[in-house]
Amino acid sequence: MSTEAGTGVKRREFLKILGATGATTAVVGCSSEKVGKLIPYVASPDNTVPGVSQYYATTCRECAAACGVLAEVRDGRPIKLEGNPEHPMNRGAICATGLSAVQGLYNPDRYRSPMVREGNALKPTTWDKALELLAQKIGEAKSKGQAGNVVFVNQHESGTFPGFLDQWLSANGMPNHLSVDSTAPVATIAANQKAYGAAWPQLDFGAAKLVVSFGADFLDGWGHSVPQQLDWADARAKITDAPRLVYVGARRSLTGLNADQWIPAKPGSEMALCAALTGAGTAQAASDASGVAVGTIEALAKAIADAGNGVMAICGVTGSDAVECATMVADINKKAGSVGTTIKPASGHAGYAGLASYADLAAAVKAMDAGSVPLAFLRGANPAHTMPKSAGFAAAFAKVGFKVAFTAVPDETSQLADLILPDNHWLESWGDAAGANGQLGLQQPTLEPVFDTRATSDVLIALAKKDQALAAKYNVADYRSWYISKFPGGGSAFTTALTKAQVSSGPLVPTSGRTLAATAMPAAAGNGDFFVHVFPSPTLGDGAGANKPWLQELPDPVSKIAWQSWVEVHPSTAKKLGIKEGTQLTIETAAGKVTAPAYIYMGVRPDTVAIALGQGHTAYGRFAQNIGVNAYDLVPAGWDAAGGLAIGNLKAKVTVGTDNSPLVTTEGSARQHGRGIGQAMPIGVLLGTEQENDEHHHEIPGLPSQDFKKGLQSPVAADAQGEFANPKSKDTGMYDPEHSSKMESRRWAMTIDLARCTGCSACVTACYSENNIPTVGAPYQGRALSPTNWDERPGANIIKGREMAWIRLERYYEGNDNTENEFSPDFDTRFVPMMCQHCGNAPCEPVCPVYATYHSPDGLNVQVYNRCVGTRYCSNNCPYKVRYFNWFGYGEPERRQYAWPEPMHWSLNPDVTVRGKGVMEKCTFCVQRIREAEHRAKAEGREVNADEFTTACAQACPSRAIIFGDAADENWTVSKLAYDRRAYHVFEELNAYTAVVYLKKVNYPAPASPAKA
Amino acid sequence: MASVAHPVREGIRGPNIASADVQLPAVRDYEQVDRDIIATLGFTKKWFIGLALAIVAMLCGASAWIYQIYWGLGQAGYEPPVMWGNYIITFVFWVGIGHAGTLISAILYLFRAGFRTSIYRAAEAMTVFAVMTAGLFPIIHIGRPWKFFWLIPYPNWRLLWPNFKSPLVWDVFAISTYLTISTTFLFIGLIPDFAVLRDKETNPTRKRIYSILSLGWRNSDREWRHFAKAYLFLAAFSTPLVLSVHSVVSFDFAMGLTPGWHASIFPPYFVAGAIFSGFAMVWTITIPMRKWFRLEHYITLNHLDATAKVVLFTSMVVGCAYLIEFFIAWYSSVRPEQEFFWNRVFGQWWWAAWIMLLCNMALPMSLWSQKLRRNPTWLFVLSLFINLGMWFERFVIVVPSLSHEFEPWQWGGYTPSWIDMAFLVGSFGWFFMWFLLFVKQMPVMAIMELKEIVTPRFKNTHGHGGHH
Amino acid sequence: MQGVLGVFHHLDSTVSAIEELKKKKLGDVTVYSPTIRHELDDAIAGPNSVVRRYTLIGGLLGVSFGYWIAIWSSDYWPLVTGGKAIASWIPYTIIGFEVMVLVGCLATVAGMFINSRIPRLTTTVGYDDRFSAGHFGVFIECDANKASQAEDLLRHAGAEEVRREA
Amino acid sequence: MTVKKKWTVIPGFLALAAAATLLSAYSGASSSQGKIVEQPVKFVHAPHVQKAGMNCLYCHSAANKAPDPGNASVSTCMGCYTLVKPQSAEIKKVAAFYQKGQPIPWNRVHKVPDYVQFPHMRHVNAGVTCQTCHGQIQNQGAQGPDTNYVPVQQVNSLNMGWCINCHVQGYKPAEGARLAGQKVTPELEAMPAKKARYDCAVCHY
Repeated sequence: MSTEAGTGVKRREFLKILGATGATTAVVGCSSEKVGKLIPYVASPDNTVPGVSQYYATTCRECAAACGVLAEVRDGRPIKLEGNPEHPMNRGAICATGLSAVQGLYNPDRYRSPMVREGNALKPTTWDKALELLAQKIGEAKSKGQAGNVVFVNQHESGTFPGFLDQWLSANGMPNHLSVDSTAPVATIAANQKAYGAAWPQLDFGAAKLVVSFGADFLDGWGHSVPQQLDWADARAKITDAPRLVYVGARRSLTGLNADQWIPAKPGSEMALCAALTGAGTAQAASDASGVAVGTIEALAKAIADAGNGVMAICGVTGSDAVECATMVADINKKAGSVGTTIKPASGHAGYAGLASYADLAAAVKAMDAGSVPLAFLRGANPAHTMPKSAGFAAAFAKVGFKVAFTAVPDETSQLADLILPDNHWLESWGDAAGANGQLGLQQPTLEPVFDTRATSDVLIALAKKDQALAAKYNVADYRSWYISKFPGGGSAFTTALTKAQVSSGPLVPTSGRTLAATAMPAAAGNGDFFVHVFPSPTLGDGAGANKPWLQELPDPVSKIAWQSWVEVHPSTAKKLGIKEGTQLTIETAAGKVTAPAYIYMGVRPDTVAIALGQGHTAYGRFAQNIGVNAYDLVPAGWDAAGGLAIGNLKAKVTVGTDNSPLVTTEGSARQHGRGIGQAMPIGVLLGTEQENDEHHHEIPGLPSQDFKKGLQSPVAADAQGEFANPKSKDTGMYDPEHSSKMESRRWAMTIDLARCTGCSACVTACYSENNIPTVGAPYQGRALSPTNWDERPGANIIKGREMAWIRLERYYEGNDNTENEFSPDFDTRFVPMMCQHCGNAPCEPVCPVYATYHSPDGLNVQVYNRCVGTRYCSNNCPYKVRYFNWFGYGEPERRQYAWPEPMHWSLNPDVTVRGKGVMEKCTFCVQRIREAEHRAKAEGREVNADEFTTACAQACPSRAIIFGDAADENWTVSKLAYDRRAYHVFEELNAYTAVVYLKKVNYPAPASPAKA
Repeated sequence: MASVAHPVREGIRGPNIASADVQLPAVRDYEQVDRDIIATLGFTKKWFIGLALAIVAMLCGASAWIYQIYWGLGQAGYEPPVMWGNYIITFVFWVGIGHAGTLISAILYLFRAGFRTSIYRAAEAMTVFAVMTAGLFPIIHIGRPWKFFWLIPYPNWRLLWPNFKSPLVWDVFAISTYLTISTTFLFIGLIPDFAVLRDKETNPTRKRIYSILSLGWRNSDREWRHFAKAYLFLAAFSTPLVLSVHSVVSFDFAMGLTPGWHASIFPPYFVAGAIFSGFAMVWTITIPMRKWFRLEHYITLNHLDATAKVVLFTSMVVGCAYLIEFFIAWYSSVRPEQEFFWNRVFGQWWWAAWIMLLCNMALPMSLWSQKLRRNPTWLFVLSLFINLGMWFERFVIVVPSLSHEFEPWQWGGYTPSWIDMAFLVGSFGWFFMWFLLFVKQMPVMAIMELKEIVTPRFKNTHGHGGHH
Repeated sequence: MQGVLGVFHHLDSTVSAIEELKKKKLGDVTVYSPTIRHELDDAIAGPNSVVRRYTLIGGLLGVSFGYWIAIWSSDYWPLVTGGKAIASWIPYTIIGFEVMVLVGCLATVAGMFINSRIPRLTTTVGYDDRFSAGHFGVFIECDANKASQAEDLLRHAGAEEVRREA
Repeated sequence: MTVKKKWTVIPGFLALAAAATLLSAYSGASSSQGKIVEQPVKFVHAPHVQKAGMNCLYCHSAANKAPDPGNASVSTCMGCYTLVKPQSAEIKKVAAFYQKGQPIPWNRVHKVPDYVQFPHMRHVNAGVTCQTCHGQIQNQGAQGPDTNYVPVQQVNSLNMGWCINCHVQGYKPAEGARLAGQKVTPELEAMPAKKARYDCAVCHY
């Protein structure tokens, strides 16, 4: 049976597993009281229904933003995360990193039990033994009076736990813990504190007229991506008085690509620019420093002046002068009087409270190196990977008397520890996190721990109980009961609060404050004729995401490279160096060197090379192992006045390697060749002040028209053309409008607003999660190069173009055709989410010999996996190339390419068939959600309501670019949007009558073009 | 005072199976035909070695198939968007080969082209085996070969039927019909020859086998009468069939809207190509055969000359089609189409395109020279080039088109894997295994038809001048 | 079945023998020849073969079945593909044609087999191995009293060998 | 002549073979109709339904609101069996599971392939009686677990043609009632057949 299509994994296999492990028995009837404790969001556990999802509200802990999420729990285990629509901050949206949390939860490489070092190896042990050992070590430290030298490094988190932890530590006579986050913009936070009195004021893009970003990537990692992106997209959607964005920086990041103008200032020259803008310096001086034309600088100054208090200047600069720079940027706002309008300290975000800087960590490392640290705790943080080599962490750590890691997954640091007390994943534990406007996000377990792990908070309590001195102080069962005892209003209030996972309150125990200040220690700038720009990866961050296949498989939003490290080089530079894409480049700074293939990118200064952090793990599980390089190796240990690691403004030598390794990219051609896939419209045209530049007239072969729209009225486009299928045929079956099923009355359709889409790619991961799409890039998933030798390059299948993403984000460039010869910052980027267009006249359908794909009466282009024989003709005939073939048994556990190594297959969606090898698959418009909505409506004896449900991509989209619904029913939003003036179809001339309508991107003139000045 | 038939009256009475415009001066009488042909049958060491090699090659393909079924098609070199590759290319290649046989035995028969007589049996056998080979590839190429029978309309408990609008279902019908009919045609022609072998054979077992195969044929006038009629109608049916089959194969491409495929010129273009490659393969087979089997006086230089003219003609048709495709691309002013054709000759796959143009357009022009047309060695070498060129023609049609479609983001490449190569080798092994088995069991020339163009004995030869 | 068999080595003598026998009407004549010669056809002047009727009927059956299966099965479970007619006759013509050829040919072969009474295991009386090689044969089906007359005639016509078959 | 006959039988054989193939293909020979599986506990439906007069939904509580009908939890069983004949052998087994706090590992009898989505509630709510698909389950084990006991078995083929037939021809309430052993009232008889969608994407996605 398992050779049948779609039965790679038995959809109900988890029944067996759970039966065996008894993790939760709810699925087979008996409701275990653990599950009973959960407070459901929609239904209460006493009417738990098998095979029906329940949603538990909790709080995402993947980054400091702490968005509200709903865990979709099916039969006792979470299968997907969704944004909590009732959460004021992320309003139902969620990012790729958040979605991937389930892969952290079900990660096959997690520690499955406590581990203790015996000789060179870590051996499994029991909790009792482990706790006994630790208690003894703590005792020793205390008795030796060295408790004061104990170090506790925690992955930065906000909320009650830090306070709880510090209490515990001080109770043991140990110093406060270090709350580290290697990607947090420490300098900016420090400067914000000084300038606005808030670590992270709310950025009100809605009120902004002009946003000037100095390397502040507010759409890809700087601060709180999701809420910022929501505000940004909503503001831009106003179209007419949308805020304009100027991006200043040496590399055009995702945020930069969304900007209306890119000012490519030399790395480290931002200070000079700010000086010019605030009047503290001359434009000429700034120009000399930054290589930006005087005219542009003056124009920018003017634009800022014109914008009045609509200015929003934000700074993400790193480097030894980062704090000063950020302060100057704040002055721009102060000068413009925009503090309070665009920058709102009052409704700031408390997520960074208690953050420790790199300098603090460095000090701790110093102490370790001195051998004065008897006992060190690490939780989550991975300094062995995220600290520059020159910091010498590993060596110093080795000198610690006894090293304890509470880390849940094996990583470079925990590998060095003596004792591993694996923490629960946040989806398995109680907790909270500080959010915006004094809100506290609550966090509850959504399933029994998958493995034999325990929440660190509970472990600390257990340890305290072993110590007579503390036993009384911690006279509680566990952290949860301790928490409730502190909770305002107690248990009942807690229970009600959990239904929304929101309560307006600060952390229950105050976080011990920490001032981000240090004496700046400039790093060795190094020499060489290139600047090197090191930046956190939008998908993998500093590397924490690297062990999640979804994030590895998700192409970088800018370079579209996955499962790999790459070096970005400007085309003109590439020409000078005489290199092609994929040529191995070695970058050498004062701190060290790395070698990675070149990616030729016109969005980076010719005198700069850029490389992302996140890869280069040596011990982080099968999905991260030996992939790419760790860019931290390039960074010398130096910090700014806030103690933040100075990774900007480095000089490097670049040497061209001889060998050439193919890029693991999903990009075919970065140019549209005038085929009008991602179309744009100048704002002037919309305002009527400007003639239609009839871009699409020359872009689309054939005359553009709005003819396609009648194709949206009815499921089968042939109708639209007024010739219903076969007039002579007596039985048109369910295509007959008279048919009892009334299926024919609907036309499921989608609109995608390119003016909103930022290219963040959250939709892609959402689709993976919802539709059981296999990741194919892991090193073990390659093909055989000979009967004995397998291709084990990371992303081998993607090099072969075999990625499976049902929805992909195409990134096309417009303009700058002569970029190999001259550097110009002015080019336009079009982000186009491309998925099955569900054509009314689908070219893929008639060529299928077995009706495995056909047109359903409600307007879906259906793919029946179990009927498919795999001729792949449909894909050949699909102009949009959105059909994906199962080249291997990605869904078959007995094949080496299996994509969900146990227990990862617990995250499979039971409503969607897992495809076996040899069958075609593609976007289904989340038909399982359509059917589920129909079931619900039927049960309640009604029709499906307008906008009652939506697809996974639309649901996740943090810029609300995707809208799904029934285009044949004017009550649905989609049917209105489809008639927007910007609406168009991709390849309309092919007459496919697609169900996906794109709304043209809106292009704004460069706010600071010298002409205007 | 015995009256004999007058040649002038032949016309009225319909044709002989073969008209006699290409004579076999070196063949004296009926008995000699029997002797010469039967002489080719005995086993030889060379033959055994050849067969062994063929079987080894076939096995390497077979094992590759088992491997691929276990792991999945990913083991082949496919590189989306190039979803079709070596298997479809090789499929079309062999179907093409399979066309010469029926063309020679059926169409040339209706056209009374006498030169067919000596070569048609070998060509027809080649057809059958080529189609047997081609028929495997659609099954090899699909993702779930074990579900192949779903393409065949048969009542089933799912109440499901194939989609008769799909060119692939047309393929199923065309190929299976073609295989059945060409096999039948071959066998019908063989019946009288089996009778000859039966009567000549001394080894009792072989005699028994031949007498079964000859179905008790006894050369009676009534048998000949129905035989002639049946043969005529089979030919009449096979003629449109040959043309239809490769047209249907071409629909696999022409029905798609892929730039480079979506062209109405495909059916004639493919048919011409098929005949072209078929005749080349006929040379590849018959030229060594006439030498090793000492049949030079049956397949004479006149025969080769005649076939060479067919090749020259079809080569020009094919070449013309190539050029027209470029013209249409320019004329259509459809950008994807234009970019694709530019890419075809100057882009990624320029080398494949030029191999194709060289082998299929340029080299055959040498056949304008009669010297070369009558030079077996050159024809043999040329035939190898044409086979290569025709394989690349299909490569050029399948791969570059798919790799350079409407959606620039999904442009890609293609490199066949070792598995693909194993299948290519295996297909030749499979084909030659059957052909070698054939040549030693069955007459490689139609004895009965050769006898038609050999003059029978006459007692009084007045009125029969010029026969000797 | 008894009669007289004449074995000839020359075509013209065979022809004259046949014409003689037809005049004499001694009984049914069967002519054996290694291949088809019009001289013999003329002499025998047999009836036109009925195989063509089999062909016609087979072809008609085939084409109608081809169209029928395609159209019926499409309407049996209507599924729209590419907005095309559920039962669209134009592409179904291909099915019709192929099935016509298939059934037509097989019917033709059947017709030939039935009419020429094959397959059969024995070559029955009156056959001689030489007829598949270089010789012609004439067999007259007649009883003993006419036999001698037939023998003379065959010998006179130039038969190399004449023998009675019983 | 006899010899000739010998040859003519060959086409006959071929015809037979072809017919056999088609027949087997059509009859759904591949279905698991009639499958019987031994269960960890010799459960008997008849007493529960007929003697105790329990409704199917008492144990299969989700049948009318979820795709998956669900199964009685051991605690549900023990709800009664702490009082009702706790000494019987089979009940002891159930009790044992209850002590260990383990679910009873029932073996699946009715199973549609994983690529088939079968929402029970849609069928139950449409008035389709359980017996329509599961056969006369109410009579299973009528004489108790010990005397000629037959475990639950798959009565219908559950193959696609079988499903489709009902979706297209429609479900006849009277027929369903008859199978369920309910009284077939004239109203029922009068009811028209209830047709359903037969679009592929209703069950396959």
